Amino acid sequence: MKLEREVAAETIKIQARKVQVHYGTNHALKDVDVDILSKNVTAFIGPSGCGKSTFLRCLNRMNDTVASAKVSGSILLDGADIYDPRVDPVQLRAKVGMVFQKPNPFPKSIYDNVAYGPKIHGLTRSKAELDEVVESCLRKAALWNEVKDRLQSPGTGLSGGQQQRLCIARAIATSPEVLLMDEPCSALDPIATAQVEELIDELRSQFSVVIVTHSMQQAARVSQRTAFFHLGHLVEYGETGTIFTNPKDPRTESYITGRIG
Amino acid sequence: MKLEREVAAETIKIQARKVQVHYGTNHALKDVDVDILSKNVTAFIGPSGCGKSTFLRCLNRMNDTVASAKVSGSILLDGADIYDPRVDPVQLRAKVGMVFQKPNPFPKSIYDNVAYGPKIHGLTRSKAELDEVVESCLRKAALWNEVKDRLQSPGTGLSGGQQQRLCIARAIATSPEVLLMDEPCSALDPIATAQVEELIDELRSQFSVVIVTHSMQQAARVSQRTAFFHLGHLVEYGETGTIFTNPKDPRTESYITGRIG
Amino acid sequence: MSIGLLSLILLALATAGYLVARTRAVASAGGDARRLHSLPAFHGRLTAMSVLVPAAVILILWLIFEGFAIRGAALSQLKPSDVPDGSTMDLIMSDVGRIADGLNQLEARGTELAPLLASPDALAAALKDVGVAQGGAPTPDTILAAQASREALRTSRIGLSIVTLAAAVAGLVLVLRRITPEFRARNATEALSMWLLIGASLIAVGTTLGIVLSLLSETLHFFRLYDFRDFFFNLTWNPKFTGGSDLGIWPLIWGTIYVSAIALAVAVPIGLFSAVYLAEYASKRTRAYVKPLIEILAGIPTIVYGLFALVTVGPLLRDWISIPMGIGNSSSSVMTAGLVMGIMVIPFVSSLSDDIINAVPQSLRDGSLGLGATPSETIRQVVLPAALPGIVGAILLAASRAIGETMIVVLGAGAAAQLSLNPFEAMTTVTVKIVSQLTGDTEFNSPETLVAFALGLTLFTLTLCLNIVALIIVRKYREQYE
Amino acid sequence: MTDMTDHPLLMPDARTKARNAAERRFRAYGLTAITLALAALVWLLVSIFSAGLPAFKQTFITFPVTLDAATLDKSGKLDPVEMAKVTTIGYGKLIDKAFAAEIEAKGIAHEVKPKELGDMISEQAGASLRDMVLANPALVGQTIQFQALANGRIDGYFKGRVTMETASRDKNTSPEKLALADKLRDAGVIAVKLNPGFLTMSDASDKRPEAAGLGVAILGSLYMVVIVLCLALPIGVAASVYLEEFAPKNTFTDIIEVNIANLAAVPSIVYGILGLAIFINFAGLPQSAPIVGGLVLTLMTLPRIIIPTRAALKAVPPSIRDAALGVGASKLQTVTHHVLPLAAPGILTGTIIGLAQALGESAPLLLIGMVAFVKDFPGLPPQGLFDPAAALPVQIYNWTQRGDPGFVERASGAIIVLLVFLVVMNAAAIYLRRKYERRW
Amino acid sequence: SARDQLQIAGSSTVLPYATIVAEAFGEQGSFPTPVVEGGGSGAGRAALCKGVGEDTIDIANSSSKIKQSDIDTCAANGVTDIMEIRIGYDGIVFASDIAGPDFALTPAAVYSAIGAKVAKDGALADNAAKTWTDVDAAFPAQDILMLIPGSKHGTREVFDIKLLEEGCKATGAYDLYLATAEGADDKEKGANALKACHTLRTDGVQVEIDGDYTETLSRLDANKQAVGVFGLSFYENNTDKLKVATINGVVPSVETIASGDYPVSRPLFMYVKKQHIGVIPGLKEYLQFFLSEDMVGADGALVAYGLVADPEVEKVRAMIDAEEVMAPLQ
Ligand SMILES: Nc1ncnc2c1ncn2[C@@H]1O[C@H](COP(=O)(O)OP(=O)(O)OP(=O)(O)O)[C@@H](O)[C@H]1O
Ligand SMILES: Nc1ncnc2c1ncn2[C@@H]1O[C@H](COP(=O)(O)OP(=O)(O)OP(=O)(O)O)[C@@H](O)[C@H]1O
Ligand SMILES: [Mg+2]
Ligand SMILES: [Mg+2]
Repeated sequence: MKLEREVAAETIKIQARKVQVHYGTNHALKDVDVDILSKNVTAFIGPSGCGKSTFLRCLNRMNDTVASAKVSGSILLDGADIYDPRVDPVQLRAKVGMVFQKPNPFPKSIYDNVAYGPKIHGLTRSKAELDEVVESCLRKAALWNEVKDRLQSPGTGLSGGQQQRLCIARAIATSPEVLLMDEPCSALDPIATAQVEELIDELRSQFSVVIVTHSMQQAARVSQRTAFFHLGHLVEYGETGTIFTNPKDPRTESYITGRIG
Repeated sequence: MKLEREVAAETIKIQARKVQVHYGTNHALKDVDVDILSKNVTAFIGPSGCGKSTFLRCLNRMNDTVASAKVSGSILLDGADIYDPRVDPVQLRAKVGMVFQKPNPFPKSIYDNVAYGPKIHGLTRSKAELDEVVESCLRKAALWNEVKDRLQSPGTGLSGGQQQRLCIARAIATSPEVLLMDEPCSALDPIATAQVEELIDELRSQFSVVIVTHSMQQAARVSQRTAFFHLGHLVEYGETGTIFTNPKDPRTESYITGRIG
Repeated sequence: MSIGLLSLILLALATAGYLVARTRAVASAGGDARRLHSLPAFHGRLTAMSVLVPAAVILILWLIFEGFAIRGAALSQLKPSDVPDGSTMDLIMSDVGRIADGLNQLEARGTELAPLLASPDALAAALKDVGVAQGGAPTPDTILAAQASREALRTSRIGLSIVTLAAAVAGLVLVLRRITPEFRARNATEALSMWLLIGASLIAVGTTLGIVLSLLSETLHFFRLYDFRDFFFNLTWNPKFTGGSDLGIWPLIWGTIYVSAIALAVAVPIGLFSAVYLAEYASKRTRAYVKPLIEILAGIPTIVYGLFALVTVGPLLRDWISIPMGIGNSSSSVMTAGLVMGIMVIPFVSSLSDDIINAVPQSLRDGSLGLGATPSETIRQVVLPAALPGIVGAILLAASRAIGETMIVVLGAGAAAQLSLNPFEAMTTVTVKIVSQLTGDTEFNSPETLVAFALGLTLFTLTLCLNIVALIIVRKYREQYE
Repeated sequence: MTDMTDHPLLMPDARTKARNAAERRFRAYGLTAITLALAALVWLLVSIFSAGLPAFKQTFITFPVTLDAATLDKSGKLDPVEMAKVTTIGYGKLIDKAFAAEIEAKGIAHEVKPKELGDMISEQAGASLRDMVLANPALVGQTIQFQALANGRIDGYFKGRVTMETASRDKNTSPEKLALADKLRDAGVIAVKLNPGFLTMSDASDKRPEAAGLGVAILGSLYMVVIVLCLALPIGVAASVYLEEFAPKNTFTDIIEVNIANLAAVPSIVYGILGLAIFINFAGLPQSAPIVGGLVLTLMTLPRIIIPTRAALKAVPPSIRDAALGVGASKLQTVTHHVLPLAAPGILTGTIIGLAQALGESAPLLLIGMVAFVKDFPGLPPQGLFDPAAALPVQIYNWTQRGDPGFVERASGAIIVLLVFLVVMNAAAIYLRRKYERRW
Repeated sequence: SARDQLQIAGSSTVLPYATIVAEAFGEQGSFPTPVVEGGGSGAGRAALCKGVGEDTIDIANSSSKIKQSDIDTCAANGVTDIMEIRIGYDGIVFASDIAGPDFALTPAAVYSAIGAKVAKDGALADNAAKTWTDVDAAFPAQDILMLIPGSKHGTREVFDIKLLEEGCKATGAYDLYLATAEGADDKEKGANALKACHTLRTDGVQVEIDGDYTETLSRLDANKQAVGVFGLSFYENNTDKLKVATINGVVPSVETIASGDYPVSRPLFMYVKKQHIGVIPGLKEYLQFFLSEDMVGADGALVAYGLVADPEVEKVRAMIDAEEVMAPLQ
């Protein structure tokens, strides 16, 4: 990990130090230190229940909404502590967007789902511009063709995978600086997955993307860096290539080769 | 398809003919004919939004709960039409269990989530027996180790993948004759996935399992027969091996090789 | 057999049935309850219900209809000549009913009936003795009729006992005999329960019917005494004690709308904001205390609010607003009553909405917050639309309460019925006038009193329209979440 | 980290500032709303309690009374029938005499006319003493220490309602009597004490506000509320469950839905008209009886429970129903095991609010004869449900109409009792509601 | 089983007297305390006329004489024998805040204050008086605000007849109304003119009270310059807050009303279902008790409470003893 620190000096987007999360008495995340670089895709991998989502939710303070969650440690975004009382979580979340693990479209029309972010952030000036944004986001999320004839029907009436893509479209519509994606392709077929991966690659040119995935292949395909979590610990973090070909920690190796879960 | 019909004569568990589903004006499923064999794992594959979940929900009449859904055609379970007005959907669902695409644990304790089915069906005689059932189901669903210390905490406080496994445990606790699983491993890491696949294989010795998956590998690994859906049509259905190695329909081939989605 | 005893026997039968059916079900499955289609408890419940439900239905229907049969039996003993001038058959029949009642009581006391039956005078005295009043003196014919009705009643009750018990036993045996492991007791129980649920819903329909019917006949009576065109199109409400009143409904309807609108203008924002704050911002502890506290507002007797309006709010508004602004000098005003009523109905909006807001799944909030929406944006654009049906229901309840309120209006808004736009003038509402016209000193059969029924029916129709509109709005804007 | 103040995260742009301001305003509105509601509550409660607390205390005059056998038991046989012939007026004279004697014995000088001394004691005293003696005839011939209620004006004097100045204009009392009362208090004959009779005695006429109590009204309200709770809650929940979960969605059920909402808007007095028509005129139940009151209030409360219950049922996410149905639960099991518990907070809120209104409603009772002066206690249920009884709101309504100012204080006291009754009754509901509250 | 307590309903004016009697009656020990309801004279008479039998009431209290329509309803329902018992008179007084000035009212002053039109220079003109001084220079310079009984109150009838009509005639407005009144003959014209006299101003100088005297009292509290209408007994219980006005120079009191010097009073009645006498225990005894010396005698409880006893009470007692049924209305 020493290596990154040096390289990162100017491009660290998010710096997490000694992050701990407790859900009541359940110690879900233990002393996690991660640096997330800008214009990079970072993959979080690890067995189910190891704390990936928890950590992701720390990065844009979504854990604030879980009454039982207690977060400690420091997380800096562009050098500013996001848990500083002066920080406005709203502004933070506008910069750090999120796609949740369970698709949660609003019970509104498909159009309104995507238009919601741009509207509240005032990103568009006219209806036409908004229409454009909605269309381009839906296209990027590989959903446009399936829904273009039913933009006004409710987002909750979509299939599981469609909902997931709708949530991706909704998240990118606000053009966040960092996009956190919690298993964005879990309900997608290979083609749609490929399209979303393409999107992620495209986003990387400007933004940071953090993606949680259970598919090593996907992690290897899309990410530049990979973090491996296990039982609440960050076991290993580094260049994706290194992690997959030459893991330092025996646990990482066992996981990648499919021996621990 | 001719081939199966002959073989199946005595072991067809579910026979679907000309099943059509409309959601309002949206024609989601078009003339689907499928025979699901007993003691077999059948995989449904196809691009997102093609109607896999819809068809699955027809098989245990869960579509009854969607006000806008209209189902036509006939589905026979052990030769009896399940849409016959004399059929009790409750009994049907006790026989044909389901794991939903989006994990939906009850807002009750983990224990109660699993114990619910056995309780209402009177499957156990004593508390001790019930405890046993709960434990064995959680073990089979590869969740026991993670939750054994917190059986009384709410099922909604689990991670995404844990919830998914909880729902699997809940579904198998009622020992259904047919188990419908809608992407049961989408949120699971490879190890957990392997365990669930093992479970599926185990279940196959007695029951029928129908599994929806986006992973061709998984379909190939666990299923004996595979059905490929596309835009509401059942494009091809047959032995898994044949489908993956020697598909008849060009669409199937394109999908498997990753060209259409 | 008395009804009470009969009910006890039925209950006992049901309990026994429950227990027997349970054991039988288990036994039928060879002691292994798992082989049963339905849990043993369902077999028990089904048996108990099959004993009780049909028997209860028969019992109730029988009791309702037996009156007609008894009446028929008594009537057959009476001749048209038994009806004296100025009386009616109905009056004679009620005397007959009372004689029969008195005879029953006399019999219960152990009095020898035969001599009384022979002598109308002796019977009259004896009836007085047991506290049975008579419209007219008993005659041989009425005594005969009374005897006939007693006889009919006795027969009817014996029949009732036999039929209900037979039904109960039949239910018991039928179910017990059908108990096999395959027997779908659960489905049967649920089908029966469904009828009970339907019955419960029908009570609401029955209530409506009852209300409409009980208002309708007197309303028609009113319109025979008072031209309906004047009622609906006259713009003055000015009843007089001695008759010749103007009974135009518009000033009252206007007052009702005005007062309720002000009340809602107070209660909806306060209630909704409180609900939102409690559900979304307040800590659990705060919520646990504040919510019940606010609910006390709904439990304070309206007389307190009325006096609060009269003594505190009215003069305050008059001295600080209406007089300085030169828009009136009345301490009773629509504004006063509306404000105070608004306070009273706050909990209707706040508590009910709070529950519904709280029931909106957290994942929706997360979705919105995750996009960088502020909590208030999330609430306004995601949570409230999802909670809309409940909130509209709450507001409707609040409006209903406001429309139905009398004391606050009487004390706060005064009793002057007028069509005015100035909220600082006294006005009154339909409900207030229903109460005051119904309880005043004028005679009952005058238009001044009967107008209360017409007012009630009109109000009923108006609120019906309001509710239909509300339903349509909810249907249109509802956002159904998963 | 040293210089963070100009960091973009801490330097919100104009739009964010505006949005945050809107957020703060929104929150402030919420707080203001709650503060307003609570302020109104506090104001009302303070005024209720300050006016009503004195009702729980009462002025008593204690002095020895010799129960003269010659007047109370002329036959000398302690025959209850004979003894009952001595009316309260006879006892009243005895008390007046004893009171005068006590004043003399204590050597207290005063300017009250001897004939008017008795006016300082409540007219209730004779009745109380008579009840005491008839209950225990052995007392005859003894001298007992008798505690009599003081007349309402004397009581008002000690509570500050009556002053020397008002007394001078009042033909029901006089400054001399008040002066004597002062002296008697110094002598320990008169004292202001807690008055359990306020809760246990029955109503009294205009002549004796000091003796009026809430016993009959509390019992009547209790009977009615129990009836309402036992009928309205199950029926309301059953109807809501049917309409929301089972009924086909068609025009007919739409009509029922609108209809129920409309029932809530029917003025309560109309329910009185309905109750009179069906329960009294058709079913032949007695006037003024709690059973009729309870049934009428049940009909009135039903829509108030059904509307919130339906809303709460609607708010339960369908995925939970799917989950239960998916493991083979029947619809009814799904509803009873999963949906109802999740909807419980809403149902309980409906119950709390519905009962609050039912408990406080007097208009419908007007037409079924419960807005009445009822002196005798109703019996125990079930028979007692058919006896005449009053109700708390009715008692309050009656007392606020009485001419004697003493009743104003008692009405406020009754309001306190009503509120306490309400809180006690709803405590269980509030507790349960907290327990069932959860987010998902 | 038969009802053992009396049931009484009706006028809220009679209610306090009836409860005093009922309470004392119950304490005599021979009979249970009757249940006494208010609800208004009209409702009470309607309940009386519902029929005969223990499920109907025994006595209707009424602050106005029974109407023919009620008698017809009664007859139609079999209530053929009704006794009319006049129990005394209710004095109606005007009172204002204790701290305010004295009022010496006359019917003319009342009419001039709140009548819709007044005679002015020989013609009817809209009433423009704002303060009492405008009505008569002798009155205090205080805004006019009268709290009068609502149109459903029996008191209102008396108010209309004894004050408005008298005042209307005294000020000459009646003659002017009569001159323009429509009607077939003189009688009808006269009736219409009198009706016109009942018309009141609607600019807020008079407030109709739909509630009871406590409401009037509270309103007086909120509007110190108001003059309100009360029952005599209510006033006597609240002498610490109220100052009574004289009418035609007479101070209202039990004595002046009984003697007829004080003009505004009305008779109070009980209507008794004779068919219940001897059936419902204690009915006749209650009637006798009501009119006994203990109650309506000079030192009686009712008189002490403010009821003006009927000067012809002996006749009434005899009527009760004879169970005399009322004669048809003229
Ligand atoms: N409740 C609903 N109302 C309306 N349309 C629906 C509803 N559910 C599904 N659909 C539509 O029906 C079609 C088939 O949906 P279905 O859920 O069966 O897809 P799927 O094959 O399961 O896809 P996925 O892999 O994304 O879960 C889709 O176009 C979807 O939008
Ligand atoms: N709301 C909560 N309340 C209590 N415990 C929680 C909550 N959410 C998560 N946990 C627990 O915290 C731990 C980490 O959960 P997390 O959701 O971060 O796992 P994950 O790595 O995302 O797993 P998955 O791949 O299954 O989604 C788990 O043990 C989980 O049970
Ligand atoms: Mg996760
Ligand atoms: Mg699907």
